[in-house]
Amino acid sequence: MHDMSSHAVHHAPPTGFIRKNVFSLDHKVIGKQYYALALAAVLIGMVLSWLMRIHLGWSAAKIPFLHLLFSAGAPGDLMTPEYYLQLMTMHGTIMVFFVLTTAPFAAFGNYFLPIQVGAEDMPFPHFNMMSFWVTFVSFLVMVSSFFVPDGPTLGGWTQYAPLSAVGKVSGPGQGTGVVLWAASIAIFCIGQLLGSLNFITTTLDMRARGMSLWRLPLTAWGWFITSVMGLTAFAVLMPACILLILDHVAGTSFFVASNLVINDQLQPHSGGSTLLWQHLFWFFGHPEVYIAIVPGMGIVSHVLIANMRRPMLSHRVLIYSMGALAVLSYMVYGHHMFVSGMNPFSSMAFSFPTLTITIPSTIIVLIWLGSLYGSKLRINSASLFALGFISMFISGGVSGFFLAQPSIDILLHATYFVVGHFHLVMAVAAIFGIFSGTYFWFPKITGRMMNESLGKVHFLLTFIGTYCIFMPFHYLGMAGNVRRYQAFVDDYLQPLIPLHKFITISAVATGLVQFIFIYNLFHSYFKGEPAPENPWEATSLEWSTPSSPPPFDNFGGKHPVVYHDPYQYGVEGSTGDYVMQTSPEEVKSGHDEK
Amino acid sequence: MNVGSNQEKDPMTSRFKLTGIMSALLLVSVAALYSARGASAAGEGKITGTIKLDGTPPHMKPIDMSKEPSCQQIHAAHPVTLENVVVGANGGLQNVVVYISEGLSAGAAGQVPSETPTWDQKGCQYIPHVLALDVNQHFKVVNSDQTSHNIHPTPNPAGTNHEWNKSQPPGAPPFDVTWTAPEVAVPVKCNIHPWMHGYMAVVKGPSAVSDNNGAFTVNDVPPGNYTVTAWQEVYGTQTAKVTVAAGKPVTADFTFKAK
Amino acid sequence: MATTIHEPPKINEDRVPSRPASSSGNGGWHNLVPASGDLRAVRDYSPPPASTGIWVGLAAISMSFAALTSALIVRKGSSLDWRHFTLPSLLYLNTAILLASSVTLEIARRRIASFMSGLKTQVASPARWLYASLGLGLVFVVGQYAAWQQLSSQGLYLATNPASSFFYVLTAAHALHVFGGLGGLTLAIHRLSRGILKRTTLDTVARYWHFMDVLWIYLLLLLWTKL
Amino acid sequence: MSKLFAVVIILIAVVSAVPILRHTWWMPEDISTHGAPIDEQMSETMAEAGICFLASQILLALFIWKFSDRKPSDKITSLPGGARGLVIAAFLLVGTEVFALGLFGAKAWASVYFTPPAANAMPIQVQAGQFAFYFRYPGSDGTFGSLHPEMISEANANYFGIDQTNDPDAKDDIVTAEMAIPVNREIHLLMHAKDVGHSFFVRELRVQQDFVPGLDVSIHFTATKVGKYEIVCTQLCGLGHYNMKAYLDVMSQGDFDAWLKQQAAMQ
Repeated sequence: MHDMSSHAVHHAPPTGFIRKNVFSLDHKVIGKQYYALALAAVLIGMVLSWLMRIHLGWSAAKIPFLHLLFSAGAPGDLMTPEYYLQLMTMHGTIMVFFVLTTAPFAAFGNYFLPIQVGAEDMPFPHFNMMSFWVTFVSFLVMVSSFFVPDGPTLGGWTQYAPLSAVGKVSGPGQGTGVVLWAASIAIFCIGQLLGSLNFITTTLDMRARGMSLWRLPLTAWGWFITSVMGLTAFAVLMPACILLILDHVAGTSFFVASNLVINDQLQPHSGGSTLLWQHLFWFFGHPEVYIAIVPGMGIVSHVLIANMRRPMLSHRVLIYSMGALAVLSYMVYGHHMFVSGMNPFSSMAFSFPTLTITIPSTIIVLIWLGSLYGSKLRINSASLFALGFISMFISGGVSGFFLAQPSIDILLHATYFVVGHFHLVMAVAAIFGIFSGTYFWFPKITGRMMNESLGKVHFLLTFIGTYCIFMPFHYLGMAGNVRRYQAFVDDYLQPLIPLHKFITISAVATGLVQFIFIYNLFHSYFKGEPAPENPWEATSLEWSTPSSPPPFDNFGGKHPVVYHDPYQYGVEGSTGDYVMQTSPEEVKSGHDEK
Repeated sequence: MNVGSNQEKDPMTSRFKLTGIMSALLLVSVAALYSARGASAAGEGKITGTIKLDGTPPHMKPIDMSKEPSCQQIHAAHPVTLENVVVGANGGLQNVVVYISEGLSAGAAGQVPSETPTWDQKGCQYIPHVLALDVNQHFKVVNSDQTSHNIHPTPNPAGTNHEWNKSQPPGAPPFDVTWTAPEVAVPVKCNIHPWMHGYMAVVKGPSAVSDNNGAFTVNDVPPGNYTVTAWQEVYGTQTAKVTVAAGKPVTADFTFKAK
Repeated sequence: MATTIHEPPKINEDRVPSRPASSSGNGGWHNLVPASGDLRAVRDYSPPPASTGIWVGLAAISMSFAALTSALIVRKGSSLDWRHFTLPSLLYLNTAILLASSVTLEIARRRIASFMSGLKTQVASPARWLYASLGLGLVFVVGQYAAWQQLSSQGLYLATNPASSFFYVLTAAHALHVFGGLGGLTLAIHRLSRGILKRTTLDTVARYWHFMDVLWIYLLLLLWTKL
Repeated sequence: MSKLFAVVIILIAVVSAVPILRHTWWMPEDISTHGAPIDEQMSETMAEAGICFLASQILLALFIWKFSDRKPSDKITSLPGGARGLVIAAFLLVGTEVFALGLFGAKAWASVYFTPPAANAMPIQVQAGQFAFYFRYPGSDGTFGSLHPEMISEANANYFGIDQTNDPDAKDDIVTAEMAIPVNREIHLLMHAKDVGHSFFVRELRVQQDFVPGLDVSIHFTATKVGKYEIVCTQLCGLGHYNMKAYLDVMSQGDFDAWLKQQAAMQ
């Protein structure tokens, strides 16, 4: 008997290289593939940001070999305005979609969700494999736009219409470039929908005996909540992209208004709604922010608990708060459009739920801090990055107070203040989550330890560098420095250029520091010292697998049975200071919340 | 860079390569022969003349460049106006393109001048305002300003010339550009400085643009009977029939009526 | 990387008593194992993932069409260029055909179900009914195409007018999803012929197919009221 | 390591607060009549956000300092009050705080957007296009000529597409590249987008509003200080976005009248 519902149990381990490592059905391999994709993407994105930063600091400077990357965009190695915007657009798109969405959610989620719920695999391995390869194709399509005559689109990752919808007359890259962009994103949505489908069903139906929903570790909850958000958000973005493509290639007018005159040419479109794209995009766009950050919250909590040797003050309150974030994220997207010409009443209406988001966020932070109190904190690369995440999340969070208010948004909208805000709270925080997870799970994934001292150096430099880059962004914003400018020609921006130079230097330095991590990753991968069975003395199911990395079916044919809440640490009267979820041992003073 | 001619290559090029080379050689030799013969015939003829505007020229609005201070300073002394109709002393009409529209032999039409004219962007203006070019003639696009300009020619979409749009930051090397098909005239704009506007007139064979007295001289015209066309961006075209004899110039004057 | 060789899963059923072989998930909603470790106290059931997964998938599809619907409403509200047109009458025939296909599918499903649950000893040619649904489904798609022809013969193309744009987009999106359903039906028929069809598969396909009806009815009402 | 980390956190928190307190980089002085509540709101928010930021960063640092690398013999203790206490605190403190912010913010917003322009407000039309602003004054008849998009021709300096030969209303319309306004006179700014999305941002005026292609929006404001200010575009509109700007010249009524006369002569 063989059908969808029983793949997970019955699909046999692959023989042969291709089925094992390339077109593999094994969620662990797929997870690693996602991680590799994210790694490649983040390196590209980082190089792009370097080029942008160098140009912003020294806009008249020639950047050697720039013309090799994109000859049309860099006559004499000087960056043209359109080329800057194209780099900016690709930086944003690649980072948001192919790094912040894939790494914490698709990569770690794929690898550890099935293990943490005690399953052999995801219920629909074929969908899972498709989800990765579809994402991979969409990445290729996105990168390919660098090699079309006019280069990639310059419309920014938000791709506002009508600039994105009227075609090449509105600027270089606005023809083929936009179509490739929209196609790539639409494909990406399919991949993530397939992934979310798997994540949700895994969480609901694949749990081991005894693994009730409340006994899921916080990571699993993070991924579950994220997949629910992804399912709805990406399902909205995909049709939007298709409509955008139609405006381009089929001459429809969904987003393009009547009587637009570009370059002295009256455009053929008529009657389209400019704000429609913004509504559709931000209905996806805001949840997307939480899709990037909630898995990080899960990972950070998971890592911290193991290193605090105590559970969080409340398991459930954290879960409720993450859930609240997810629900609210759909009610607040309008705060991206306060000055967009949307009805000012709706601006006010969107302002309050946005401010409300502060409450669950604050609760999460307070629980983290409160749980630190009186704990036995172990300092290692993983816990350091987790703590760094908290610091970043706080810093990025408080600047949200400003942007949540339409009146202040009049001053700060579309300035570097916004750039600083979302880089701290979403981008860097999420990446700290990825680092934390990498240092924490590397032994499980590879069977080897990463180098701790390198990890600590990497952390400290990255932590300081990150603040050097993104704190000044807020000051620039206060002074009214508009974002998405390729050079600063306005008189009032001249005094700010030294600050830009400082940011550029910090950015390049911090970027270089990341190669310590890359080295550590690959060196430990091949030469790292073998990992003990449970290096962090952690309790959740991924540490109950018979080997590291886990065997093909994760538990070597056994079916784990779960007896406890995920985080039985600091348990008195038990043999160690912790009790595994799978150990039938009686727990006197557990932190079980029944 | 050859922005003008990035069309699809014929997939079967390779098969016809040899023929291509042969015919190319043939053409070249014919051309060489022809020019040799022309040279032996004591030089070629030329068409000269003046172009006048009949009536009062329209008011040319002044251009406010306050958006681009670096350019505004350049013109601080005498502010610039539009250049759609530029009338010089005694009603001479400037920026009129004069070219041979009929009667040119294939050989003469096929010749591409070796000199590469310059299309300069200076003080946020195009210099010259109108540039006459031969098909496939190389010309340079130069940015002499302290600011970036984007060069955005929009030829007739029905034709074979391709629209392009490309920025040139200050200090960037000149662009080397050609147009592949005749078109009178391709409008050129800079979107960063919307007032910047000019024309590139792409023709086969010899041509000229009238100076600030309305005078022009079309050189290197082989003897023969021709139809000469004068094109002005506002008043359109006028034609005249001329017969060019070897060695001596023939005059063709045009007068446009002010609307 | 592989520091251990992947070994095939040894599913030893007697190590996990009372575990339905058909269902992969053995977690479920309320199956806390008491700390005493008394496994007999465990209510051990979870639905086969396919029957949950299909609802998740349908949720995603509904979300997409909800997005298109809101796009339609916003676009219509904001525009002066919206020209109404009457839907091709063929659509109503297509609707009937699609509904009929659901009926035949349901007949097939019931027969197979009763056979599998042992109520019947032999099942009366369910394959025929499945083929019927498949055929009707194909007829529906062809019918939709014919409807497009009718529309374009009136000079209403994709880009003619926002109304026609939305008509083509919505019907095309629905047709694509119907193709998915046809694929599912073919799979079911194939498995049935080889005698390896499982109820979960058939139920999943059936749910998806019936949802296509519901979705179509909804779209028809939407187009009928808005266009 | 942990002690070092704690110190670093505190250092960063304090150092990054300094430029804020010293207003090293800060918004320019407000020259509008409606800006005061916005600035008020800004400093309120800055105070509260600043306190939250410093408090939580320092708390984090202290906990890291105190509770890391403890002896095995040490006992794990829990925060008095536990999660319940924290949740209540979050709701009471942060909840009330942000809602207070929200309410006052809403008031500031309303003062800008929910007040109609005065009857005698001076109408000026601004058109945003790739990549420049152009302004139109109705002239002596006080009415704008109607727009004919097909007539737009930057080559002929007809940036708005007005028909000055046939349209009587358009005859005396004055089109300029700079925006001059009389001081202490309310301006009713009619915003029209020629091609794609743009935005109208004047820091000193505390005004930022997007242009919506196909939908003309309008704002109104009063400038209280004579001077020259920059109008910049804040909505990504293409390759020239960074250089899409114009000057706002706030003049005395007399200077303004003279300027307008001079502009009219140049049409």
